[in-house]
Amino acid sequence: MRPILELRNLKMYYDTQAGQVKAADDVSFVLNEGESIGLVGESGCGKTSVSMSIMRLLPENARIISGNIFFDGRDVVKLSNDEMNKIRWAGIAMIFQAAMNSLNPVYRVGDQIIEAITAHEPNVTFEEARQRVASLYKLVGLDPERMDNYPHEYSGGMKQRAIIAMSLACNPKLIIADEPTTALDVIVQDTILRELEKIQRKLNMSMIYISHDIAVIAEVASRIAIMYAGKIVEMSDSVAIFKRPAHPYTVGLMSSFPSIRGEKKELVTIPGEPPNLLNAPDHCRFVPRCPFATDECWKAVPSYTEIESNHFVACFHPQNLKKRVSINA
Amino acid sequence: MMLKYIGNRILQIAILLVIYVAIVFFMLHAMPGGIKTLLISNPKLTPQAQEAIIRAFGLNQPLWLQFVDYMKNVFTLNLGISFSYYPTPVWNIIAERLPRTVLLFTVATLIAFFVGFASGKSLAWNRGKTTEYVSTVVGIITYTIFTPLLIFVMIWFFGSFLGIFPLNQFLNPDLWIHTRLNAQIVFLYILMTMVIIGAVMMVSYLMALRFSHKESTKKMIFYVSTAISIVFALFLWVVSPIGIYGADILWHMVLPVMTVTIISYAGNMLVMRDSMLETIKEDFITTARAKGLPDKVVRDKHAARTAMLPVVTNFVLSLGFVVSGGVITESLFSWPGMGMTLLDSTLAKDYPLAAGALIFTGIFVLIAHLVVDIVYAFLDPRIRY
Amino acid sequence: MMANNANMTVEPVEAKLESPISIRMKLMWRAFKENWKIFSQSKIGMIGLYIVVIFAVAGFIVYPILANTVWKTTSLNAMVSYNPVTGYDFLQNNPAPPSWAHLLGTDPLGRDVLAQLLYSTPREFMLGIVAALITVIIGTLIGTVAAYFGGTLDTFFMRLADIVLLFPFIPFLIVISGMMQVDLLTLALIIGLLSGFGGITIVLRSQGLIIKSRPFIESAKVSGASDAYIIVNHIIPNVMPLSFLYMMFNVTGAIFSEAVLSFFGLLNIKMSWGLMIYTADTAGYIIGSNIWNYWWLWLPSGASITLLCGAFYFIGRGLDEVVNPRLRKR
Amino acid sequence: MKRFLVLVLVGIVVVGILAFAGGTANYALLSDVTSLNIWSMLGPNATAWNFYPTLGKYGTLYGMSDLTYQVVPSLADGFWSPLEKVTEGGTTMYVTTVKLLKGVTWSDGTPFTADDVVFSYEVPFKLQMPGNWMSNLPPDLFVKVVKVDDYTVKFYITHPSGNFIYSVLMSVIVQKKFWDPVYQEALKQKDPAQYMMSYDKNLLSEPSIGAFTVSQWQKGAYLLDKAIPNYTFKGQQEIEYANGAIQYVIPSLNQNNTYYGTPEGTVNNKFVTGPYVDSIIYRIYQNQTAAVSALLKSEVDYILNPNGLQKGFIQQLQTNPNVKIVSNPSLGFQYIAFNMRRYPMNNKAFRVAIAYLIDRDLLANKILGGNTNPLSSLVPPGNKFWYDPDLKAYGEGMTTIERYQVAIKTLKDAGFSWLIEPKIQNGQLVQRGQGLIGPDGKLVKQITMMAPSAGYDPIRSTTALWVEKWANDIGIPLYADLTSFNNIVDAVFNQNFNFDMYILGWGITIYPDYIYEFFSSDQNVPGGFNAPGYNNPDFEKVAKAFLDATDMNVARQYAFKAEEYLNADVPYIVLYAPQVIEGYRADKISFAYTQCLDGIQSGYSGYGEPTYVQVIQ
Repeated sequence: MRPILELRNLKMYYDTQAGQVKAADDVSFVLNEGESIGLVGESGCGKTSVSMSIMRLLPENARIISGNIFFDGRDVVKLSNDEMNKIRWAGIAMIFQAAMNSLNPVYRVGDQIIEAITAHEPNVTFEEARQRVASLYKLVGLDPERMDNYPHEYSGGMKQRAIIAMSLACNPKLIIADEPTTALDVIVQDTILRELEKIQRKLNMSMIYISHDIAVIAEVASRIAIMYAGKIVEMSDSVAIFKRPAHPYTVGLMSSFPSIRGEKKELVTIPGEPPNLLNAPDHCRFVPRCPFATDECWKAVPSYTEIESNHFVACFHPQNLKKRVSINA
Repeated sequence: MMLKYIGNRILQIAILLVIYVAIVFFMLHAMPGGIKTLLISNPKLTPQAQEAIIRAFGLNQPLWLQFVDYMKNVFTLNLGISFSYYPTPVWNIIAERLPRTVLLFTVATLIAFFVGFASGKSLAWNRGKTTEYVSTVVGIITYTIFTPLLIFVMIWFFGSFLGIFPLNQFLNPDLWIHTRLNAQIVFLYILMTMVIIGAVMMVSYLMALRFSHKESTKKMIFYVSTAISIVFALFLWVVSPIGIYGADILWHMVLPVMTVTIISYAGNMLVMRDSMLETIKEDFITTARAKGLPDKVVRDKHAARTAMLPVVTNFVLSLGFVVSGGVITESLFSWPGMGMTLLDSTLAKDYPLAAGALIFTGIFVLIAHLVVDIVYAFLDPRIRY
Repeated sequence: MMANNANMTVEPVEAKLESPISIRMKLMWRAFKENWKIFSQSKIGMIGLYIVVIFAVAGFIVYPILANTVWKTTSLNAMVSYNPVTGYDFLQNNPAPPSWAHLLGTDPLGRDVLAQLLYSTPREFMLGIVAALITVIIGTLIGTVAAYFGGTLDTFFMRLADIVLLFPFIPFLIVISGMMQVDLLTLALIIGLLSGFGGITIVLRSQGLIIKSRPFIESAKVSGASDAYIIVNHIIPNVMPLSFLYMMFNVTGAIFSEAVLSFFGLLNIKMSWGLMIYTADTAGYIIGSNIWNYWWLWLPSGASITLLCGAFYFIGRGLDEVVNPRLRKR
Repeated sequence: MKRFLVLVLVGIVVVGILAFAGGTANYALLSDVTSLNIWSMLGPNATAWNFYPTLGKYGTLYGMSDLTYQVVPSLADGFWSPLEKVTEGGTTMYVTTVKLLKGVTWSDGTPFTADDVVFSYEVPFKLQMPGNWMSNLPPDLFVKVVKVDDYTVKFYITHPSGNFIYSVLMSVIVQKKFWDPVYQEALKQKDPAQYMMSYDKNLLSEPSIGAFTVSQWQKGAYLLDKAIPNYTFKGQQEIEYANGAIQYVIPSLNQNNTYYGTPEGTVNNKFVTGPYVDSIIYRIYQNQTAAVSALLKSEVDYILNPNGLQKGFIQQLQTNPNVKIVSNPSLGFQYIAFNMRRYPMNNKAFRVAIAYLIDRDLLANKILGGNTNPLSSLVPPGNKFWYDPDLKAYGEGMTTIERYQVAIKTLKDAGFSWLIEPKIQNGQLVQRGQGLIGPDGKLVKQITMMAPSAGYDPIRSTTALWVEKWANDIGIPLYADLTSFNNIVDAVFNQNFNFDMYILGWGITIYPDYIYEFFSSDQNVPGGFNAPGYNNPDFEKVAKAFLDATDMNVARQYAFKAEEYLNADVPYIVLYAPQVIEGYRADKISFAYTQCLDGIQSGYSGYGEPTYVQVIQ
């Protein structure tokens, strides 16, 4: 197993008129070949910013302040846009949040996939590309004849599948799936995620899942990183996080979502408003909403502690939680 | 499906036209002071003479009867007889002036469209840069400047100060007195050349779409066939005896075209810029970038292609209004086209001619509306009829 | 960057509770403040606003003061009169270049150019604003009513708009003003009606349709509000910003149209910026070297038309960023 | 209309006398020609622009001399014989014989004969052609023309009238050979007149009897007039003596005639007919600015414009030393009319008071900056024969205050009074009058004076506002209503004289028959020309006598008398004769004369000047 992607202390800030927004603050993680990781957090916590940093698709006012993103051994941060274009899709593909609008309405869906193929493999003829798209369609469970339709002639689920097919078009080593199923109904969500997982296993790709739904992620990702206010607050393999959440925020997150499988639990909402990333304070960012906060928490930013093997958490009081959750459970 | 839709639209357009003609007709007849007023200001006319003219124009009939007659005639393009050019039919006058206006303003509108499209595109793409800011402000200024003001300065600068371009008229009499050629014919030939080149471009584009899937091959087919047709047309013009006369007309067109372009490119530019800014924020643009497509491809193929829809509407509709001509431009550049006709007929109280010019513009605008619908169906697959 | 359209939606449920007027006022004030904040960030919009304010001050305050003080004719037999229409200056050859007596010189008939310029300013404002108000009132009413009721009414007004859109605007105005007597108010009325039944209806109708499909309209209906109540209290306030935006563009259009018509001497008015240029042009001062030798005959008025038209257009563009968040920078 | 035909040529060619300069003259037209068809041109399409390049193709039997405007034979050989009374079929008529010049040819070589004359009178009269045809051949005057032999015709009219000379005998002659087939075809149509007027085939090949013919018409761009090589009158000498005699020498026809006296004493003018140029290009420009720029750039040599050039253009042209500016009074006048059907305009003293108030010189020279000529009579001084130098304007030479004083006195004497009387002290108006009370003891209500708005005519609108000020100063409640030209015409002529006062203008003719038409009782009907509603039997008697006189010296005395009545009764106040200021390239062309009534362009519409113009090599 060798690492395909490594983030080292990534800092990505937005410059706004109101001040600096720290969308990704000291984010680090390693992703190995064939492995999948889930980035979980509320909306606006910086997960999308991380994925956009990896793709280097940042808005004008966003800057990578420091840190490195190694993809396949090369630091993506230092690449020129042209070099980056070679990595995009061929190396890292992406499945977007809003599948509905991710396809250009004025071109045929098949052509949009072919466009990606020919952009990276100029030697592929049009017919070969079409055949590849056809097989991809079969792989994601679409009728290849629908290739020549326009996006508006697809249903939401079909569009999502088409996007998945598109992401696979250039055999990327890594796929970032940003909320791949949010817009779909629950049954379709499940099917698509399962298929995605299956394909990932089959093709031995690495995968980053991004979602606000920890339950969904836990089923498909082998590891999970919980993000809060631009920082990763807890990271471990899915089972560990799901069974033994250490960070108060993780606990809250899990209670926020009904689980399809697990026992019926009362839904607990996390009190307070999501944090404002503007002018981040010098202490634990979860403090205002944390029921377990002590004076200590208001004074410093907690560093990562490895509470069990490969289970990192940035909290001053992780132990207490574990007990409490287990009692409740 | 499409044909049925077009059929429906044409029917709708015919109804709209009837209403439009009715409005124009009754409005002009409701105005105080008509041909009678005109005649009476000539002290040498006897009452009998006035009577004779009124009879000749059918002004002694009841209004509704005049209207029914008029309506019948409009559909056969018989727009009545001009007062000031009596007894020339209005249609003849329009047919004489139309090619001048159509040529001048089609060329200017086309240039303005492409300049506006390209500059709007790059403005939106380079949002936030100083050049963007300056170009936008300059664009807004040329867009809102009082047209005569700009023309005065253009005439002064290019005509009087530099003395490069001819200022007045659409041809040079010193050249034309040696020929029996009618300028109208030359105008029609130039327009025909433009239409043929346009058709070649269209056909080659469709052929390119059909026969190739490679972007570069498509472009090649398109550009090569366009270039061949232009070179061929130029060759024909150069060897033909009327070539020099065509060139003379084009040379006289330079300054007015430049002016109209300056006035109207900004409208297209600003629409394109806004539309483009909205499009850039669409998710499919992010997708296109993520696919690793070169910047230029993302901008042109994805953003501009989708953003161009409102600009195309703008463009086609303004082509419809080409017929009415720029009254100001035509009058200040001595270009006797439809705009001048409208102004002169108004000042001369020539109702039939003014009404004819208005109605003709209406017909063109209606056709433009139809064209917009069809073009939209081509450009935007979401629209199906 | 995330606030989508929040400024446009006045929360209807709150408005329905007690003392609706004061709450409405408060909400409107709040919406205004928010919108102002966005607007004031638009450089172009603010430049436009400054220009408009300068013209307004010049026309509505400075002119009356000057006309009643330094420009007031004291004697019945004075040699100089600053009346913008019947003024004269017997002490010099006219047109005369700017001097202390005439800061912007005199026109070919000896009338003070600055007086003409200032005298015309409020009239241009009134013309633009009256025309735009008529347009916007008609457009908003018809647009919202057509959107709300749909059906035959909708079809009728949309077809009507189609017909009005057929009219080549300037040529049409030229024909009308050539054939009947058109003064400023009539012109404002004609422009207002023409543009009111035209394109703006279509735009406001589609905006109305969007708002009609919002849930609060349904809830208002369920709670038993009458159609008129819903249109007046829910739909119109929500299309208002867009109406206001179009109003600015219409002011530009009206002032420009007046200038063009006056430039051809087609209007029955005593003085206007367009007429000033017309006077200079027909008298032969806008040709060859005269253009710069007699710049004061056309430049102040021409620049004023351009500036005021541009200013309202600038404001419109600034407002566009308020109404259409996607145009904003971030 | 006739004024456009005034200066028609008479002459003989002395081949060899004239050294032909040749070359091409370039003129600017400010509007396109609307038709080349003479029937239409003298019918509904009577515009100055049409006449400039085309009228010279045609001839008339009689015309007027250059500069002196005396009636002289043109295609006729000597004057008409005295009118004789005849009775035919129970109707009494007057008949006269006119001899035609022998040896005159059309440009296609066809000789000019009595057939052409009969045809040219018969067709428009029988087909009732509108416009100038109708006014040249009025049905209540003209009866018929009969051919006696190839060079003699007889004219039949209903009664003696000056118009017989100025209208009938000056009607246009066309070639029968060219038009007869068209006429025969027209007679088969439902509306023959319309057929004739809309005929537009091979008009460029229609033969010319004049010095030029239109050889090319590029619509919207230019017309090309080519000189006729075999022009009969080439080399004709027109010699004007100080004693009033005019001598015509036509070498090609061996003619030498003198009219109005004996050819002796000082020679005032001598003109030798050309043409001196090969061709004239009439270039069409859509506005004055374009035409003036063309003149500055020497694209054209002269601008044809019936209204002349405005002040600014003159200033621009003066910057070019090669451009010569000439200024002439126009043939026309602008006036204030009173509605004498209404109170108080029906009060003579009231009208006189207003007349006293109006200081034309101040208006014209100081306020309007010399753009117009003060004029107080219906006939301008430039119309030398018909002008009455003894007629005096009200308040001539008075200052504004003196005018106030005499106007106030006039009103007081007639029984007017004021609520607040206007007061004048030390040559200053110290108290404006207010509340004018009529002789009947009632307050005079507001009087509206309509005038064209500033956009249409700044001169008249400015005048109206000044008249308003002056009237208001002495308490006359006059209100200047600046409105569109059409509205005034509509109110005055279409709505049964619905006005108090108005300002408009007339274009006039050399023969002042308008003196009768503007004020006669038979024009005092809705739509008639007598807008003031003037009704004075004494005036009518002399005016009628003036019209009927065929001896112009007699006619003149009656005309002077009629004008005196009008001057006393003030139905009109004549204000100005607009100035016609023109410019031409003195380095490129030269004219025979530049000082004449209505400017150089008047010679063009009458086709005098084109035969004299020379291109400087």
